[in-house]
Amino acid sequence: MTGQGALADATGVGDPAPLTAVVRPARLANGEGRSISLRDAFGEALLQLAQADPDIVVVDADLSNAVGLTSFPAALPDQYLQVGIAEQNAVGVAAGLATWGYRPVVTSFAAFLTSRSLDQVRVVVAQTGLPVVLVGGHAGLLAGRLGKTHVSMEDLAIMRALPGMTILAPADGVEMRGAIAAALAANRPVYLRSGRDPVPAFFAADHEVVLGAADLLREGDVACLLSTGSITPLAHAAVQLLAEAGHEVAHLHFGTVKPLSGAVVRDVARGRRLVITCEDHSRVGGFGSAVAEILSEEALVPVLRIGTDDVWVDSARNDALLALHRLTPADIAERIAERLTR
Amino acid sequence: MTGQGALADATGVGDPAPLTAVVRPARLANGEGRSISLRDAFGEALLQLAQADPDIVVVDADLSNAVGLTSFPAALPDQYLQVGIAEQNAVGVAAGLATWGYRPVVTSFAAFLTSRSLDQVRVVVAQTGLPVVLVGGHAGLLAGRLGKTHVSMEDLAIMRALPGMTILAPADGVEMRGAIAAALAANRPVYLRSGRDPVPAFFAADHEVVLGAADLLREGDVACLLSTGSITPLAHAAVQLLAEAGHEVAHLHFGTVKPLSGAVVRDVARGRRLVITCEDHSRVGGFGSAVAEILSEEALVPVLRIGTDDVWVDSARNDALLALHRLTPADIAERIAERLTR
Amino acid sequence: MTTHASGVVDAAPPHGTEPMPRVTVAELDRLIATARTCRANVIRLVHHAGAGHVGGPLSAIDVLTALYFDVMRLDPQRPLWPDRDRFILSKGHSSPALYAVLAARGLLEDATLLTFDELGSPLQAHPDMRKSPAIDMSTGSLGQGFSAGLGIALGAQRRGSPARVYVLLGDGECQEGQVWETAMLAERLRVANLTAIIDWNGQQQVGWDAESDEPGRQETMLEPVAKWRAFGWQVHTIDGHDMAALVSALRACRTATAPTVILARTMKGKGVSFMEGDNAWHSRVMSDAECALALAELGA
Amino acid sequence: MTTHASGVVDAAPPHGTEPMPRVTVAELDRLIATARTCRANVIRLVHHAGAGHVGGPLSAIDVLTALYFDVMRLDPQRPLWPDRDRFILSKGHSSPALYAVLAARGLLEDATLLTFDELGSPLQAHPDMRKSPAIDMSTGSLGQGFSAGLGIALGAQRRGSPARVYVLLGDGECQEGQVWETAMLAERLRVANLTAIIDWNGQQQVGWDAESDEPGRQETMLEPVAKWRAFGWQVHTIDGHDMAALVSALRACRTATAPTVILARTMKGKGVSFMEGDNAWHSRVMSDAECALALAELGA
Ligand SMILES: Cc1ncc(C[n+]2csc(CCOP(=O)(O)OP(=O)(O)O)c2C)c(N)n1
Ligand SMILES: Cc1ncc(C[n+]2csc(CCOP(=O)(O)OP(=O)(O)O)c2C)c(N)n1
Ligand SMILES: [Mg+2]
Ligand SMILES: [Mg+2]
Repeated sequence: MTGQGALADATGVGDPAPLTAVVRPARLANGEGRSISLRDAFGEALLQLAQADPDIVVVDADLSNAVGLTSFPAALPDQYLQVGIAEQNAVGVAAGLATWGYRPVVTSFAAFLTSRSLDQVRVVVAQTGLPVVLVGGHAGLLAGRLGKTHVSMEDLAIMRALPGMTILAPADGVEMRGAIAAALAANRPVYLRSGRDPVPAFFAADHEVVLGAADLLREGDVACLLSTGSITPLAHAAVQLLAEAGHEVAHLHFGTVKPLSGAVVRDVARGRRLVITCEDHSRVGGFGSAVAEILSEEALVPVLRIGTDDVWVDSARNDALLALHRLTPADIAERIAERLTR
Repeated sequence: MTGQGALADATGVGDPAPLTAVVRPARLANGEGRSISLRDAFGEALLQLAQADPDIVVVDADLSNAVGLTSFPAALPDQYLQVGIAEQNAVGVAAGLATWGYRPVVTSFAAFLTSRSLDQVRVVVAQTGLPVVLVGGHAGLLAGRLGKTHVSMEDLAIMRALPGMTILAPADGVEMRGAIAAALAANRPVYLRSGRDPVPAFFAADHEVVLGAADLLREGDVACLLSTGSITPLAHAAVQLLAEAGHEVAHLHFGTVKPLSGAVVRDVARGRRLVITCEDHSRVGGFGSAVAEILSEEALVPVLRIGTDDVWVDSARNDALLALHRLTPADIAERIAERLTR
Repeated sequence: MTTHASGVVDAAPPHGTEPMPRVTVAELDRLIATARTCRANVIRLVHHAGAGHVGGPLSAIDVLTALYFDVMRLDPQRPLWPDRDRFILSKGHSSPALYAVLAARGLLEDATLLTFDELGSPLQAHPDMRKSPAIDMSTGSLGQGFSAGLGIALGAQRRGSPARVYVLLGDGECQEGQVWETAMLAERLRVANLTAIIDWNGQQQVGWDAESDEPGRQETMLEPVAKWRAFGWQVHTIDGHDMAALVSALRACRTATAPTVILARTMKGKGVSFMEGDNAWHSRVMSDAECALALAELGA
Repeated sequence: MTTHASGVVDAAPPHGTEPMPRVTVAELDRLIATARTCRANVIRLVHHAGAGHVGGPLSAIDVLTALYFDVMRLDPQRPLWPDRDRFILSKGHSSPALYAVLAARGLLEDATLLTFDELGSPLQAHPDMRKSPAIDMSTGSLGQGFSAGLGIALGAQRRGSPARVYVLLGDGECQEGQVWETAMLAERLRVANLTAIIDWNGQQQVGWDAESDEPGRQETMLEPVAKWRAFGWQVHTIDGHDMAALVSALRACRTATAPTVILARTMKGKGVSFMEGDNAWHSRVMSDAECALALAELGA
């Protein structure tokens, strides 16, 4: 009667299977495919998934339209629960629904989901293991016109601190489609990082999302750049600039921030002069720190963590913010070149 | 009329002075001094400080007695504000009081302060810079008999993610006395980590708390152990065991977790075979990660991060928990020796 | 009859929603005796562990007994029966009371009681649903169990299950804003299969006792009846140690057409004279002598 | 006369707590004209930025005008005068309204208006107290400004200052539990120098409009009068676009003996015909033509 085995029942509190840790050669869009925002890709994909699976229920804290679910409420009113501007209750209600085998998807902004309702995510989601998918919209600098209360540069660091959370940060609309499907299939607590503005398709339409897998975007001997989330296309452009300047830098994209395979990270680091991490997130505690934690264990290779400095981000246009925080492709390339030629 | 200069007024929203980054030889208690819990030391010290400074106001979310303020409400009723079991409002009210030059001290458990009220800490404290001191009780394993909802192994990771937070984690009662005084004098947002159970005096009575300073507890050529918080005495015992086994490991205590001086950390690492970090906190995102972030930049020296694994902590007796998570002095010594003799 | 996600059709008889008959004197006597046994077990397990809360569990025992031994539909042989009624101890620090009652009801093995709060025990300091199928929701951080309970009640409705959800909250706990977020949503959705019970013992951890002499201002809750009514809830105020009152109020909830809250007037430490109303016993560790005295008073 | 922490004694005349005289027609006309100018500036700055909220700012302009031009004690020459009344825009996304009114009142330079939401501007998307002394509290995360306002009101009392605190909340914002934590503590402490105003425009970001046809169930707030009364607040319901009503209700707060809430019935997008009541304008970007049309309607 004790132990977790007894709970691997309809309540869905079973122990999740371990994630796959693989590196796959990526197929890129190369100019094909649609330009779409992460949020709109999320909205389209979730609507389709929910049409096929009546157990998918959106629990919305009054931001569904802002995170891409514009037509969802009218299209599937029975699978949409508006709880009002009450993020704490949203997460608790979602946990309760999950005990019945429903697959709740909680929608709000990253900044609020990972702070206003952090205690609820901690206790009734991460600690229970209930399969609630938390979708945090407007994460990162590229929602900059809302300013520091709304722009979350800390969400990855905060979610990473919770045992049992799976964290996904897709690069583009193609990957977002796969990520929400994978998140719902994973039967565990997932935090899915979403964004606001349209981005050109980066991955080819048949890009497959496998939790825990990394995508090899480019080979290169000198160094290896590891990126996550929607900065991956910018980082990819940076790597191309570096190649033009004679620096052959390999590039991997990690759509899964947690769990992160130490074996994979060590593997790509070994034999190279530098590992660079790149994320649309603070340099403190996020993806770069996860990589630094792993690589510092053997002091294998130096790690250059690219992200925003440890400051609050003011409101401004995306391009102004990217320039200010030195996250344009040219800036990223320059920071890496500086370090390589030091 | 713009800019922050205009605000360096009675509202106390000025920019704080940078912290001192120094390493000082520590003076230890060596069996002298009282055994006292961090919470009781906090309670005694705060009462004295508040008697001398009527602007110090406790804002309590119904846990004052549990965090050491047993006699405070009756002794200084005018400087004690009970807000009830409402952590969010507690932090907001404290921020409001701070605009008048009051020095609010918010009391709750670490687990709740850094999650239930995280959005409030983020927006009206860290983002405003208002000098609110947040005292998180029952942090770490040694409050283990309350279980995973109450035992915060994530507080340092979460607070570290917020720009502008100063984070203090004293080792013993002596240091706690200095830490609360320093926190109140610092005129900035401070998170002060506190604990429940009595610990023998570690530092000599004249130990001085200087924000940002590290305390050299022992010299040693082979490796260097950096610890924070109330595990420092256990780490110190471990280092002695290691010396007996022929491993000369230097030991520094960091009563300030953030900001952490890169220069100091690099300095103590250089020329040694290994840096070990030790904390009563998860290995993810906390003090060890801060050190790993710094040292991975140049891959200077390997870093062994000792803390709890990335799992939720069940309720049990302190000794059982320390053994389970391999955090007794013998365990710590063994983990280090294993690594050194590999 | 309920069809579940799995496609399994539940053969168990559906819960009646017709009013239940009046409770008999014999039934009441049995419930009162059970509550007394459970009180003794609370004392035993907390004393054995040398940790845990006491006052709050004792004030909650009668409510729990009425729920688990009279009102709730459940089957100890099938703790995860989908149509079972759910109970959530939102005031999770009263876990010793929950454990004592679950054991008495056959949902936990008696032997586990004395493992409370020890390494490896399913009986965590605060209830943990991953440790035992008898626990419907993990709690301990105040205010959260109520939200989860609302979610479970909504889930039951969506699944077409007659399961009802009972949530026990502390009076101090009602200071948490999350409680009112939950109350508001339940009001809006008229979630009638959700019953909240407030363990109105008039005390919390610290409170305002020391701070205010003004009558009424030390209360844990100000005007709770008006507040819950304004939030669209049906409100019953009863003596939370009067088993007959408890049983009839809780039975009546089964036919409610709106979310219902029962304000159960209780006393912290109820049943042990030297603990009654003395908030020092919120979570104090007992001496052996105090334990013996308490057990003697409880006739155990 | 107030003695401050710094020991400085404030020479400015204390605020009167005697009731203020009835507002004159001429005064009203001036306030109405000011509100209209401010509406035009909201349109201008949001259009210029190509970002920001519109509907909520327009519904809040009249309240803000009444406060800053009639009710609040302040001195544009000394924005940090300790005894000034404080205003907190808890619904921080209506920052364009605040900026327009602060500029009109001489607390911000007009030139800064068109820097709204641009790099380096003091006019952040959401109000930031670190960017301008005219902003009394940073907001943007709903529900928080009210708590801070309560803290400021308590601080005023402790310092012996006659400063009053006015907090503007959204009706949707009142779904946040933190709002009720604040309301509860203000009730308990009877914080009479705190006034909450609810911008009751009946809409939020998404809400229940699409979900429920049942009358009343799409409302942002259910039974707000009963709720606030039950929480011990004095409640006034007024037309939030009727300047005379606003001024007299707000003036009356100065002699309140309990915390007071003004439920100000408003309309999102008020003043621009094609925006009125159309929640698509919550935060939509205007075309040049729409901007011109709006400005024309506002006679600007
Ligand atoms: C969110 C949160 N804050 C604080 C606590 C600490 N705490 C445990 S019990 C308690 C008092 C609870 O009072 P009440 O709800 O009246 O329960 P009682 O003990 O009187 O039954 C507090 C503050 C907690 N468990 N959760
Ligand atoms: C804590 C939090 N959750 C969500 C949001 C996003 N948000 C901004 S405006 C808004 C709707 C607010 O409605 P209301 O308070 O009625 O203001 P109105 O726009 O109608 O004036 C929401 C949900 C926020 N700013 N803060
Ligand atoms: Mg109580
Ligand atoms: Mg509104």
